Amino acid sequence: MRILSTVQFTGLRMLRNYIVLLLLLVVPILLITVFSFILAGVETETGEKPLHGVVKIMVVSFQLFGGSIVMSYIQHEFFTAHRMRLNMIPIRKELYAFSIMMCGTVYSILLGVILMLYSQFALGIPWNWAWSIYVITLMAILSSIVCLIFALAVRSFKLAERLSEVYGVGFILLAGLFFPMPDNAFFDFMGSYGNPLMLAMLSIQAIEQSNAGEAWFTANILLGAVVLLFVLMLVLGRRRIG
Amino acid sequence: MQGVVKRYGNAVALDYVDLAIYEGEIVGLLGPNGAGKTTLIQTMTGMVPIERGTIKLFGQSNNPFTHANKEKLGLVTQEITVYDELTAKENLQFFAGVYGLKGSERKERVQEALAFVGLAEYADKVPTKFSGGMKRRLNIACALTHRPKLLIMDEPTVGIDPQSRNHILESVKKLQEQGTTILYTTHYMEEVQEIASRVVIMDQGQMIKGGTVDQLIQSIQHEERIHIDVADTSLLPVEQLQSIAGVMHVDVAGTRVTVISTAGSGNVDRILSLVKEYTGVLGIQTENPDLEDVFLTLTGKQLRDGGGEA
Amino acid sequence: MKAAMEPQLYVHTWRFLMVGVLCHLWVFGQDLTNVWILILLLLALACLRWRFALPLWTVVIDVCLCLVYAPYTTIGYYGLALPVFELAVRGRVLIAVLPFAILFLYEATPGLLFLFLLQALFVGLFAWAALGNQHSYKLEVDKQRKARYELERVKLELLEASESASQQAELMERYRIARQLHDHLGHDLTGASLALQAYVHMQEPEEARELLEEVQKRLERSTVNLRETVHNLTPVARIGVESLENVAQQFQYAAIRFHRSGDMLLVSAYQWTLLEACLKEALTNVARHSNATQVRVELQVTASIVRLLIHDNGTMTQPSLAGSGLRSLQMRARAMGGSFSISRDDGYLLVCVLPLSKEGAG
Amino acid sequence: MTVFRFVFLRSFRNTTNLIFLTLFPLVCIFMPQGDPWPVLPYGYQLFGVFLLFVSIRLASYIQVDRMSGVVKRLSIAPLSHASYLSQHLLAYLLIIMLQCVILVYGGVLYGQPLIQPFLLLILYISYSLAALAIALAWITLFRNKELAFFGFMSFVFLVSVLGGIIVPVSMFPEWLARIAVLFPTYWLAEGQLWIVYGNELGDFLFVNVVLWLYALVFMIIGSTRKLR
Repeated sequence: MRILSTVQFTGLRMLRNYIVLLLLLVVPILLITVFSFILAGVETETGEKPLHGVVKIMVVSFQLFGGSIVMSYIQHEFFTAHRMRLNMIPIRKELYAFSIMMCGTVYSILLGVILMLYSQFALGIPWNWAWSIYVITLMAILSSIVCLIFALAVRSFKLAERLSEVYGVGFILLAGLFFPMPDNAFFDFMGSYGNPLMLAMLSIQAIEQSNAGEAWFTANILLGAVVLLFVLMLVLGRRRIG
Repeated sequence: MQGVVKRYGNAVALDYVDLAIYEGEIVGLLGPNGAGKTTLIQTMTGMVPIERGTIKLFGQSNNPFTHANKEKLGLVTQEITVYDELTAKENLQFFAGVYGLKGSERKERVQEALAFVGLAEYADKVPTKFSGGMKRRLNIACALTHRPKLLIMDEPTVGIDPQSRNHILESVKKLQEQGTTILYTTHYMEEVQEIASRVVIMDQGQMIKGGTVDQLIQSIQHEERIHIDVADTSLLPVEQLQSIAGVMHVDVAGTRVTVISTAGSGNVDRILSLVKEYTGVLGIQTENPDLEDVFLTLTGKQLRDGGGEA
Repeated sequence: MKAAMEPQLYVHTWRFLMVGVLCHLWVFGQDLTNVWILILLLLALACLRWRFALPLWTVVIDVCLCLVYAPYTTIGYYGLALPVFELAVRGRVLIAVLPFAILFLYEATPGLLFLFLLQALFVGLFAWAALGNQHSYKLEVDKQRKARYELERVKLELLEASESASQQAELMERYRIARQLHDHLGHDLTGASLALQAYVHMQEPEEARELLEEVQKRLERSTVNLRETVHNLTPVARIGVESLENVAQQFQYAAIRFHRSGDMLLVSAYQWTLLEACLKEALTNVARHSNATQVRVELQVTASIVRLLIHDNGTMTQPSLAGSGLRSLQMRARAMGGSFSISRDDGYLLVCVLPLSKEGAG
Repeated sequence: MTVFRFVFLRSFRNTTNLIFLTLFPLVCIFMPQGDPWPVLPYGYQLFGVFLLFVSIRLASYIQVDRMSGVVKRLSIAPLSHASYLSQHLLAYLLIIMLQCVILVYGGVLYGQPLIQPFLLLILYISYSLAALAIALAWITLFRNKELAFFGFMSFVFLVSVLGGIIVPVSMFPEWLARIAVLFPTYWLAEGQLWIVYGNELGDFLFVNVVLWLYALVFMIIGSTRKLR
């Protein structure tokens, strides 16, 4: 149970990492506040408020970057600064890596929940709590796994960092949030079922329209991706760490 | 410089400081952290303005920091101030270029400086691949390409291996032989003792004492250090040791006890027999005083305790 | 923080604050986008004043800018607060009042504008006074310190003089003792010695007995004389290490341990005075300011130096630098070629080292 | 001009930097046209955000100089601080200008509807001057390179949203639209509007002058010589 005693300190380190707090908590709060000002009075013909969708997609999309916390901690502990020391410590390294991953994921989910709380109570955006948290959890785990795969597969930390940014920004772009994507089969797919961000959004929207079947379907695709990539991560991790 | 006063906020960092450096000297500047050494260097190179007093540089007292005068100044910074992206040679070329050297002259000087610090083989490597000592040497070389008349070295040997340090000290001596005047600040007394022709001790923004190393040691001459290696320090009668007549200071570090005592008092014998009563003695060694002791005797505090920032 | 008390900081902050107010006026006013240029220009000037000490005439630029825009926007009027402030900060009150004339041109309720310009004037004047105060304070402090250092130099010379005087006195005293011994004892002892020599060769028992009596009388007189001379020469006051010990013993505020080593007779009288003063000063400080319970006093005399160390276990550290008493001790120690240092890192630690010299002053 | 030459040497030594500097304008060229907003293709809109990032990357070299103490060393060399700064900024400006040229003339060759490419180039150059100055002022506020960079990132997000690069200002409520004017990014969007719809050259000049003023203000703030 030596691993458990490290969890507390991993958590503390994460809480005191102000850059992460700034980027993943303060910035989104400011951004959704600004958007709520901009889109305050806007309504579509059907009476829907586009603001709700925008805020939700922003909260979910920041989960794409949550994995970079895990990645930087794993890098620090296993490949760069603490590498030698860690080799000397009598703990099971794969368990330690796993605990770091869990911490990072939980932290990322926590930040997401804070954003949800803020948007619900300060801006009045209704959430379906249970389902949204489930989807956000899936997103956070997926993002952690993807970033870990980058960290394990690529030798240079800088490159892994860039790749994780590409993962985040890329899927936001593919979702067509900045500008519409070209209209062909590939981009259509990447703008819907091929894009974790869109899957999450579809799932949340489906549950709000009481379409449980669609909601489960999209969420299960995410879950499938998580399981698949987790296996891949284990294989890679065995090579680099174990 | 004369009667120089410098404040940071309301704190007086330099308090009517007088200091003269003559051509061809190596002046060692000593002082505990926060004594004003760095401020002194900053004022005498014109980095920060002074509030009162005059600074005379190469015989020029009003507006001494002209470009012509700056060309004769060199500074070896405490931090390693080289570009990581550039190779050793390019770094030198850059700093040589800043001092207005061009063409074949610059080429020669760069080669000369590289050879001088013993980095000629590594000319085309980037400093990120260097060891600590090599970085330090490159750092020094960067201040040499323009052949300064007055070279200011701000702790040039922090955190490096003994070999590199010896190399650096040798170079400093060589520079002096070539006619460079050097102001050298450091925490390491033995360095100053080895190379400085004159030592100045600063504290609380004031000059306390100056003179040659020998003069300073003379002033407390009759003291010696006795190092005793013992089997078990926990049994030591430190109180009793301190109460022996002539013992001034007892220090226990690891298995080694260091006693500073009056010389010629026959204390070695007394201390030894006292220690023997309590624990086994593994080795003994006596030492004559050095600058470290001068400082300890004068102020009762260790010069190096903080280390790091000056 | 000390920096928070710098008046210059407030001056800079106020400038940027005023630009902020102008921005606010712009955002909530109805002005055109063009007016934004005026604010940017004023901001640029404020930045320049922050970085460099611009000459005073540059306020003309501010005024011109404001006046050019004044017909189109009220911000032009409000912007005048900046030049008013700059003038007031430099103490040009009369010129600073001039922009108030613009109030007559202003159609809307001038009350608010008037108040705005007025606060600029007052803040400026206040800053002017504060800056002036600070400047003269610094000047005064430097002057006083310099005077003190001069005084100390003079004192140093005086001390050196008194040191040599005391040595002179010592020589004189020796001479006096020598003469007294010579006058009072020499005569009788020589006589006794001569008489004893004569006694050896004496034949007549009667004469010999008389001579012996004579010798006895002379020796008795010498003994009395010697006793008297010594009595007359012995000082009544405690001197040297005794007086130090005495001081230590009479100290009641904390447990004191006095520990000495070496040959105390090597230390000259004038050095004892200083050491005693040091001890007294240190103990007074302990009694007055410290919460120490134990004081350790060490006095070591070696062949070449005497070292006095006073160390207590107090935890109250006072940030104040050497007070006048300590400073004068420091000067006196230096005058004798010694050193004097204090540290408060771990309790209160005072170390005074004086060189001993057999011949002449050190 | 030693400083000037070595700035180039330093910036191009770093390969990721080089890729970052050339690839993005190329990508921007091929981004589609929006309807009805923005008035120019998306790439030309996002390039404004991108320029801010480039600026902070370049300016961070100056920050490294300040933190490592190179500035200290140079301050006792016969080289004034003004010339140190101006040579740096000039070199950076040249690098950025090169990107602008690639973007604008690449777009012309590709056939993007840029209306007045030359004036667009001038607008970009004015804007990049302001962006560089902002980055310079920004790094003077921070001691840590990482913190400065990530802080700037957040700043850029906000400024580009509020300045009307990501969302059109016309959608803003009245009071927010007025606040938007305070941000330099607004003037880039404004200038692009002029490129498409404007006809009076004076208005275009006005936009540029405002950008230059921003550059001036922030450059003054950023020009402090920090010696730790």
